[in-house]
Amino acid sequence: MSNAITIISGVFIITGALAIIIGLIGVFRMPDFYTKLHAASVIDTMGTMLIIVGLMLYSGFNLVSVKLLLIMIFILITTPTAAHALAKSALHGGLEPVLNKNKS
Amino acid sequence: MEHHLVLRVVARLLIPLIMLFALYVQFHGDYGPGGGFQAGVIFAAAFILYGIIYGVDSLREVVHPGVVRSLAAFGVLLYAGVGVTGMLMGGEFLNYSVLSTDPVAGQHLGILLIEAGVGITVASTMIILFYAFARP
Amino acid sequence: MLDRNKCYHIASLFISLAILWLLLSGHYTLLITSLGLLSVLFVTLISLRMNLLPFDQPETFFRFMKYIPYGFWLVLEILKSNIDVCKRILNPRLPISPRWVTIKASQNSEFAKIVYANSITLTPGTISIDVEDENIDVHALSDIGVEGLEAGDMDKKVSQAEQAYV
Amino acid sequence: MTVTIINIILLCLLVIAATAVNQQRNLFAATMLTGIYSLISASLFVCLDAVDVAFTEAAVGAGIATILFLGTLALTGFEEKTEVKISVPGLIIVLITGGLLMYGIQDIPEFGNPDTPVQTYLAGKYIGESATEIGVPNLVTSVLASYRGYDTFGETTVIFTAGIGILMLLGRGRKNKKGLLDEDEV
Amino acid sequence: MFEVATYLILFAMSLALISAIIGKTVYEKILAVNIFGTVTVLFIALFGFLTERPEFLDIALVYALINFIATIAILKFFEYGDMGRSSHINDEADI
Repeated sequence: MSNAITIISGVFIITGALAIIIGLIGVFRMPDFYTKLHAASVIDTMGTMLIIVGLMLYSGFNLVSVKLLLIMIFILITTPTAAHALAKSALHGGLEPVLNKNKS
Repeated sequence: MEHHLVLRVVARLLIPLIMLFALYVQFHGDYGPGGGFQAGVIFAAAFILYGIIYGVDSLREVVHPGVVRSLAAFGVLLYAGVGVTGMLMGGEFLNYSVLSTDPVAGQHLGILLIEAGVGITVASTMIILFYAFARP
Repeated sequence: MLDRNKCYHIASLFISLAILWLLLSGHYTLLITSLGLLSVLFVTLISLRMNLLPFDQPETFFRFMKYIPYGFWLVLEILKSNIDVCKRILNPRLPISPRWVTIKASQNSEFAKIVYANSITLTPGTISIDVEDENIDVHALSDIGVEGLEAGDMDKKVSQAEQAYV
Repeated sequence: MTVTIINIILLCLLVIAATAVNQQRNLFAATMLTGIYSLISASLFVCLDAVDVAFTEAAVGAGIATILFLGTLALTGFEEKTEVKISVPGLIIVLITGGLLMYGIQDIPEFGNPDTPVQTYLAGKYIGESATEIGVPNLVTSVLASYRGYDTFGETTVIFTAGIGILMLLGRGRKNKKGLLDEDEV
Repeated sequence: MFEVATYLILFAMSLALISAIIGKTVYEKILAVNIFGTVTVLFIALFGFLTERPEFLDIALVYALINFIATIAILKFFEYGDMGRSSHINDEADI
């Protein structure tokens, strides 16, 4: 039983770490700043959520996993706010977005 | 930052949390990582966030610069005062064992008080620095 | 001097902070708990002095609680769009078509509007850039994200959560 | 073993970040890279088990230091003005000092060696007696606040003095746009 | 399993550092710092479990809260040129 939970949490954590790397590949590949922000939000949501949930599964139900939950909530509150402020400030700073460059 | 509605609302949520977390760090320095210095810095960070988002003038209305300066001095005074109290009660300077009948309880009390002194001084100094650097 | 609404706000903040302290602390001795009570009181007083409580909002006890069911729905939504964005990133042709749209936010309170705007940002593929009275400017990575927003599911869910009565 | 490899990777990242900070001409970008530097060094302190130091680095490096750098930039300017020239005597001095330091490293005991003077002289006493004498679980706190109370008192005074110094340099007598003196003329 | 994840995260940290160095505009650099902050929080949390000392989580919590402040300070500074501007001085319409 506990072995199964360890395996599941391992899958979660490693998928999360892979999601972070995919997000960073996206940051390198995307053509302009605003599209880079989309790639970065993969890191902030999927990476964070998967890794923290994996760690919570591993540690079980105690104060440690409450702290992990708090970390996740704080990250999920602050990072979109920072991304929003960043995008808004870039727009006001005169950074034009590239629109509809290559149609899918 | 005044027209950043999102920032203002999120700051409103976060500032009490940061302050409470700073106080948690302050009082749990005995058990885990942390202590007066770290707590003071985090506490000041909450005030600085307020100053950044609502403006330094609003921060001045919350804490008057004179009060901050007095508090910075008060922290050092508290630290030294604990030491001198130890001297008056028959020990050496900064020997907390004499503060209470039980040496271990005395040590605990002394550490709590001087950590509070460090925290107050550090937090006030950081806010003073912010006042000095951020032009109105 | 203190009307009912203000009392609700203050009590709500106080209780939330107290719960947070108990969750963080893990040491429930008399000394630490009483210091915690003092800390919570102190933080509440400073928050009042900083005017952080939204007294103009006719909100109730624990306005966060109402958004918890919405949170679970949002997590599913985030996972779905994450998979979409990951596929686009890993596709060698990089099939993106960045777009710029303005959508309506039908929420009443500031807080609900912020929840909506942040949910948009949190969902990969869409970023809210400007929040003005009722409009939210959104930068979207692809047409799918735009269609999802214009269908208005998320908007409806946030409004429902806002109107929910706890 | 894993921890050692992680330490080495983090140290390499630290060197890269430091070099990048050095190369930046735009001071804004340098400030941001300094933020990254502090994040890496906090991770490194965590790996070295220096949790309290990591905590300080986390609190100071991530938030306050960046803000103070920005405040300084507001008073000075965004671009580095002086041209960087390689001065030969300076280079020679740096090389000699570096060589001497590398020579000195030979005498430093191995990492984690328990027989060094530092470990045998007072540390044993602190570790052995802290629990009964002070009764505080976190050893760092008992050393910092009780055994080495004088040092911490000195540090607190230093911070206070630094605050006073900044106040004397920057805080007083600045006039705002309306020509009125600031409120903090108290 | 924690080892593998930690190595992957270290790789991600190096990628984020590279993107901070080569980023063309200031905004791209700020974005890279933000990513680096998130990744560091996750690294510290993971490392605590790797060495079986989860009390490291307090540090991760501090980062999760404090990293935000630096970003906001940089943005405010970049937009206005100083950090202390308040609503009494500029008459921006308050929403």
